[in-house]
Amino acid sequence: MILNDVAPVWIRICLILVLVSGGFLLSSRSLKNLVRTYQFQSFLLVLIALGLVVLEEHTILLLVAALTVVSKVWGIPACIRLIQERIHIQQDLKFSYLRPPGALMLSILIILLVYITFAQILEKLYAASSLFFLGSVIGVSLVLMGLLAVCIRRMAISKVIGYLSMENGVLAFGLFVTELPFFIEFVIVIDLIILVLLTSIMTVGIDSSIEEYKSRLEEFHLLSEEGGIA
Amino acid sequence: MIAVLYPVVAMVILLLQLLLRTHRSLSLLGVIHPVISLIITLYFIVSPGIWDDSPFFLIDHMSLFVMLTTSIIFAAAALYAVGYIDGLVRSGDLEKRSLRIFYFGFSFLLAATTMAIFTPNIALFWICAELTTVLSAVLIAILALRATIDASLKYIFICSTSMLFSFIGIIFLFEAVRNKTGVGSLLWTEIVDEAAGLDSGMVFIAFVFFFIGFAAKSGIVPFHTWLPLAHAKAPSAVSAVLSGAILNIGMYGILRMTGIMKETGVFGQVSVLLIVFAMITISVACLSMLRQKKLKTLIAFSSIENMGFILLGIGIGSPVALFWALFHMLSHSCIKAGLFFSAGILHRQYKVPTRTGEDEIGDLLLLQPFAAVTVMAGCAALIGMPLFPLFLSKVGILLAAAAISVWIPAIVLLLFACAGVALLRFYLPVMAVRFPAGEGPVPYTAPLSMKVPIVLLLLLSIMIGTVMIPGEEAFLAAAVADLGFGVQL
Amino acid sequence: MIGESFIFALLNVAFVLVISPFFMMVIKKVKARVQGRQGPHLLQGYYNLAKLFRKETLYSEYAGCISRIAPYAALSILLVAAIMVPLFWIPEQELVTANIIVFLYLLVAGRLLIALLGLDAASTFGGMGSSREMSLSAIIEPVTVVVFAALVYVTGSFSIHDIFRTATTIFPAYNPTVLLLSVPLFILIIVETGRVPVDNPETHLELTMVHEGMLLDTSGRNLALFELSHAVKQTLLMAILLNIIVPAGIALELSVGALILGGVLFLLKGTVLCVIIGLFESAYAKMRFFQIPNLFMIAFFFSILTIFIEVML
Amino acid sequence: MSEIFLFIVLLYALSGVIPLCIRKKRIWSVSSIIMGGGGILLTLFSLPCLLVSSAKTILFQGEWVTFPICIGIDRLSALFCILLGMLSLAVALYTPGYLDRMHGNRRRYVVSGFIPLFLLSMLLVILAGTTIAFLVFWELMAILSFFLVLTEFEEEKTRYASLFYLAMTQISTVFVFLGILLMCVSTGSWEYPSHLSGSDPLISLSFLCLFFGIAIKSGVIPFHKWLPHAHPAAPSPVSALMSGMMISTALYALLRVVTGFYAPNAAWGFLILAFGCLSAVLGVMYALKEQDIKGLLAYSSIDNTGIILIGTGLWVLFTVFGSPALALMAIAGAVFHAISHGLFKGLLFLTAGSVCQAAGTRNIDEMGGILVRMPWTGGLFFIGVLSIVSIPPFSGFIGEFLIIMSLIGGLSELSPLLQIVMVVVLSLFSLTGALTVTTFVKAVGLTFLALPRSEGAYHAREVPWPMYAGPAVLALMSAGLGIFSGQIFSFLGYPGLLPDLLVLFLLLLGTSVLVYVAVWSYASRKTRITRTWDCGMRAPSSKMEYTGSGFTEPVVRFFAPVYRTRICVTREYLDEHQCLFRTGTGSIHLMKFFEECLYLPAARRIDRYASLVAALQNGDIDRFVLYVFCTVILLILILGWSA
Repeated sequence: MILNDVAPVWIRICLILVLVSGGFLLSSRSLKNLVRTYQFQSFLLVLIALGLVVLEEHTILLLVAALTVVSKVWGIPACIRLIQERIHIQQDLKFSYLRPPGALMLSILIILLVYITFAQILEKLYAASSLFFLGSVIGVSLVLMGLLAVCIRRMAISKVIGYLSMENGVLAFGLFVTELPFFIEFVIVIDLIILVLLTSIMTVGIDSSIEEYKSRLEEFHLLSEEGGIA
Repeated sequence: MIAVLYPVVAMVILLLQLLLRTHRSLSLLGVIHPVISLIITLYFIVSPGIWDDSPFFLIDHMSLFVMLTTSIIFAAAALYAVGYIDGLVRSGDLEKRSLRIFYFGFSFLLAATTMAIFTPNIALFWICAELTTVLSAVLIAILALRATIDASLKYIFICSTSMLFSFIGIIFLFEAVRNKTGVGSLLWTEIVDEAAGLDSGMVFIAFVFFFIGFAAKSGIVPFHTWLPLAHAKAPSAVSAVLSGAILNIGMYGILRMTGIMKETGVFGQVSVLLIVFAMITISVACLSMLRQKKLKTLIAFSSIENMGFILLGIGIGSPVALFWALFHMLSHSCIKAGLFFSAGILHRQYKVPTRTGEDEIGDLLLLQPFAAVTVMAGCAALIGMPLFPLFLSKVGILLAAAAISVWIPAIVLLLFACAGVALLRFYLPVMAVRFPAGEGPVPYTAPLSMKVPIVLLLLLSIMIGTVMIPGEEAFLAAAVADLGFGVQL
Repeated sequence: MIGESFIFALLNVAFVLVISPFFMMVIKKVKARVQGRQGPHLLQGYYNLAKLFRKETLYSEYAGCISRIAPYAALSILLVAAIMVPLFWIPEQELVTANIIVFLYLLVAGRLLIALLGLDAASTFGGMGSSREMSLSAIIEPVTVVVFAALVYVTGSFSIHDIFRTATTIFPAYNPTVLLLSVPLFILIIVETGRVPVDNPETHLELTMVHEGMLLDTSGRNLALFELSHAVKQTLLMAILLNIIVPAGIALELSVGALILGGVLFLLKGTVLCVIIGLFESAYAKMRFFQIPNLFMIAFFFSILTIFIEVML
Repeated sequence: MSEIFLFIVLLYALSGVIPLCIRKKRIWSVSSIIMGGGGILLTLFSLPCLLVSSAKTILFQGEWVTFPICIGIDRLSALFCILLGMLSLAVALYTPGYLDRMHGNRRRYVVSGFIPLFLLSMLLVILAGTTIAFLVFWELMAILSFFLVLTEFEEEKTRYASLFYLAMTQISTVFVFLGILLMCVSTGSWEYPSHLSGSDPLISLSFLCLFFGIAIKSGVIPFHKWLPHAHPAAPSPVSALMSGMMISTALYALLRVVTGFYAPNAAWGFLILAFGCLSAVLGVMYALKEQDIKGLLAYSSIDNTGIILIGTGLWVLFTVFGSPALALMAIAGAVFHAISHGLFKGLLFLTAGSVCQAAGTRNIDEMGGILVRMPWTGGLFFIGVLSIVSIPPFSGFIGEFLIIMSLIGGLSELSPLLQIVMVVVLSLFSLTGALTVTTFVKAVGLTFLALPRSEGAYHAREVPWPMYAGPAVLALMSAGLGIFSGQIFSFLGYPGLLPDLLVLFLLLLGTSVLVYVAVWSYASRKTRITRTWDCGMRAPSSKMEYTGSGFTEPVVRFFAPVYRTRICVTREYLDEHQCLFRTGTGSIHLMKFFEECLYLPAARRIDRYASLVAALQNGDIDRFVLYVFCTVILLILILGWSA
């Protein structure tokens, strides 16, 4: 029974931590740390799922937690590490449009914006303290922060991590809609496929961000535009 | 249970494609699959009595209509691919081992598209739509050139990130339904039934988020950025499918969602939102067209323009406008696919890469009279000349728009004029370029299988542009009614 | 009635043909007198024509059929125009329409033929003449039309016959508009007949000639025809001015006495006008070609003024 | 009735399809015979409609996809149908010969196939009975003529012309389309409305849209600029059709719209009148300066459009201010002039086309002496000129005459303000007439008379007989229409509008004969052909003749404000300090005011916006994601704001 009282607090703490990890994803410059943060974020989602199991007794959430552990805490990070080793890059120092401090400020604004917006729309239906409301705010904020990461990070590999974190945001939101998770898992599987595809394409020769890779090719006169009418 | 044939056929074809080895058999399977789909679809269309027999499929006028468009385009593209891919392989552009990936991907793409159209579940629909992104990305990158991989990566990044928002939208919708009835639902039909009393705030959030993803899928500005790259870099058979079928999936999603919105209290806002996006899309696309130097990029921008126009029809939301929006969808697919096919022939003729990256077309009427004429006809069709169907939908949608505001048709027409000028401004100088004697490329003779689909599609579009096929009007009207937009025309 | 019209046409045309050379000579005589010369005999015009008709006709070897046709056509057009403008007798019925617009356009037709003739012989002077002639006519045309429009407006009729008939009923002194109209009409005569200050019919100087430039390559009977048509045109325009300002004496019905009276009076009036024209010519120097529009503007101003005055009164 | 009509349509369609499908040598002769037959049949078919009935006869009614299509003929459309029939006949006679001498193989089939289709589209525009049908055929007409202009696409000038044409056509379409949409919105049907009036702004707006759309198509200044580019660029039979028929079709549309669709409104009358005056005066002024003979004719079409517009505008004003007699006169003048302009402009373009083909140039300054070499063609051209400069018994005179009469008549019937307008219009109108004469003296004189000024002109030979038989039909029509105009008008039920020009014509003929006989019998018959006046030169050459620019120089000086010139100088120096002058060029260009100050700047501005917009697509994925990001944030803001 204590668990029942602890669980909401537990979930809240985890949600806040998810946001913090999102911020970290925006600002970290070491690729290794990025992957670790992502791992940590996914782990937090597992914890949230467990908390929800206690609270709402949906056993299917256990399945979700297990799948998350397998894919996100272990599988994908391992895969990314593999690629990282191949391309011999440890640091991601290049940003476009915004430097990390600015991005962090912006993400605070984003959270505020999402909070205010959702509060206005959802206040009639949910108490401000309801988990669904919190989940939606934090989930959408995380998605937006992930998008911001995709936008400002120039290396493709960091972009991928940004994308993955967006997905975590969707999952975080989805966890609170108790009947959905089964589909959410499907989503993950699909996006895993995308990821595999992405990485396999990228290993064709990518070792830096997409735009740079083009210019580098040009530098070595390797670029053979297929030209023609296209 | 005839609908089960779709997945069954797909399975069989996919399996066979894994097993069979020869190029010929692969391409044959590639043609058979869409043709069978087309036949099944036609069978469904003529026998409305059996629609309800298939429990796991959402079969109504709307989905059948989109499926019809899709299978026509796929069938034409598969036929075209027979000659086209063969040429690519012979010239060494496409590696032999990629062949299987191509055909497998192609059939799988059709299967995914079919499932997306017929699934009754929104989340499944979303997943299938995502699958089509992945599969078409594979097809875009099939030539394994840097530029194509680059384009395909951008496609995936933009589409997938945007599609995640759609999923948030779906979750909101689910929650909204649950809020009303206590039990959440993801079935299109059930949501439409429950739509009337849903909380307007929630529903609007759901719509906006849902729209983001599917707008990206159908190339609505500002989510369109992947489209000119992907469509231009892809092999022409794939470009045609992308423009003619995959973009429609995005529109299909928006259509169904707008149908749900019609029942709720927020349709006014939705309508404004859609019209604003449509106008932005048309403006950006038409103006961008003026500056394009490559044929396929130009055609790709024109796809954006037309998607914007369909969106305008949806945004207006009157039955007439929706009727013509659907009509526009079908006709645009046919014309655009034909145009990409013709561009493909030109591409095969003038594939010599140049340092400048500019097109180097010359002796057009001497070397490729067929392609030259069909490109011209396609351009005329895109400009919206009478006898071609786009003219009709232009009249229909703009008439509905004029009832809302005079400015909409005025601006749209001016922009269309820009687009028309852009097409010809590109094409006229190209027509007249002459190579110095003896320096021109070797004439490329397009095989019959590449020419037939072009002619067929052009004929088809002229047919739907000049006569109402018996039952067509009623069918389209019923499709509009399926969406929840009343029946009066 | 038709018979009467025929008689009128024959009489009028014959009269015009007969008196036109005379008027030309009167002007020449006046100018010569003013310059202190004796001047030609008053019948010299007839002698000239007779001489020219007897002479051999030369055609340029480059000239085409225009040179052959134009002289006859020009004269016939003016003769038809002459049927429209009654000099001394206004018949009951018009044989051919006397519409003032038709009359104007007939004059244009004559001008077109002469201008083409100037170009036909492939000589530089011809081209120059026709270029100048057409340019001048381009800017005088609005003036002409507005003058005649004012005339129509004042008299309320399009037919020249009716205009004249109305003119007999109003006494010009009481009608300032008619007097005002006489100024532009007079300028019109000056311009249309190529008089100083617009053109100088006496000289064949490259710098000044307009009308003569076009006729430089014609000779013999062709030249005679052109001289005659030029004279006829002048007489017709003079008749319009005269019969509006001083309509006195013009016969309104067919009787020998009235006709004779009308003819004699017209001869007198015409002579006086010719004297005035001669004096006017002598008083002015030839204008620079590009200054001529100023003169036209005066005419334009007066004709528009006429209309406005008529509106206001 | 409708069977005959369908048969005519079939004939036209057949003659269009035959050369497109069958690639046999000289197949265009067959196609032309069918087309000529169609033309004759069409004329015979429309004649009873013109003479007998004034009510509308429905020829065909049906649905095209979901839109109602109705085809019907009434008096106004019958009139234009006859014009179309006659032009078809003339062009059918003319085209095979022209195509035989044209270079390029495939395009000849295309041209001969598209001409009947183009004619058919115009026929259907004229007969259309619903706005949507009108729009459809209007568009078809535009696209077909575009392809015909494009015939000689290898030439830079032609491509420029056709692109210009396409752009203007598109804009015209925008307006017509919009006008028809608005009309449909305000009346709720696709039927031709009748005498719409009311304070609904939609109605005024739809009128303005239709007016501007049609004005662009008929070459009204300042929307004219495509016309002098496109008309000369097309092959001559096509130019003849474009200038003779397409403009007439547009004017038919204008007449239909102004007189039928809307109740007259004074403001619109002034608008039409203003555009008419502008077009008439500037059109002829540009024509005067043009050195390309087909360009000159094209500009003169603009001028004639202006005249017809003036007539139409006057009709509106007179109707509004209550002078029905004058209104009738003005509109009769406008309609008659539209028809006769179609005839004589077709004639002029066809004959000019023969000349251009024979001399191998379109530049007036390189021609000369053509009349001796091509007497038939030259003679027919001369008849066309007599008509266009409105010499009395010819048809061009009638329209101008009626309009001038109504203008002068208006002086005495209207209020002072309107009188001032009338005076201004009258003087501009007569200026136009006079300048037209000057223009065509230049065109005839420098092209046909005197010595040839180039090798091509020297070797020009008369064309085969069908190529002047075609124009001869038009010449006959054009003269006959004028001579019998009084009778025609009274037959149509408007007696007394016109003086009897038949008498005038007979008198002219009689007098000429009399004068000739008199001179022949009494004067000396001695004639010598010699060198008349050679300025002391031994061998006067064609270089001494007046050139086109020399001929028009005085007018250019008189109207200096209209003809703005620009002096271009280039210098080359031997050293880099630019001290030692090596060579250079100097040239004076006539400024193309509308092109340089209106169209090109506008196009450049659009292009600039376009490149700004196109720069959005810069290929950088970060930027692309940024768009998505910003849009999402924006949408969330909107969500919050709208809640």
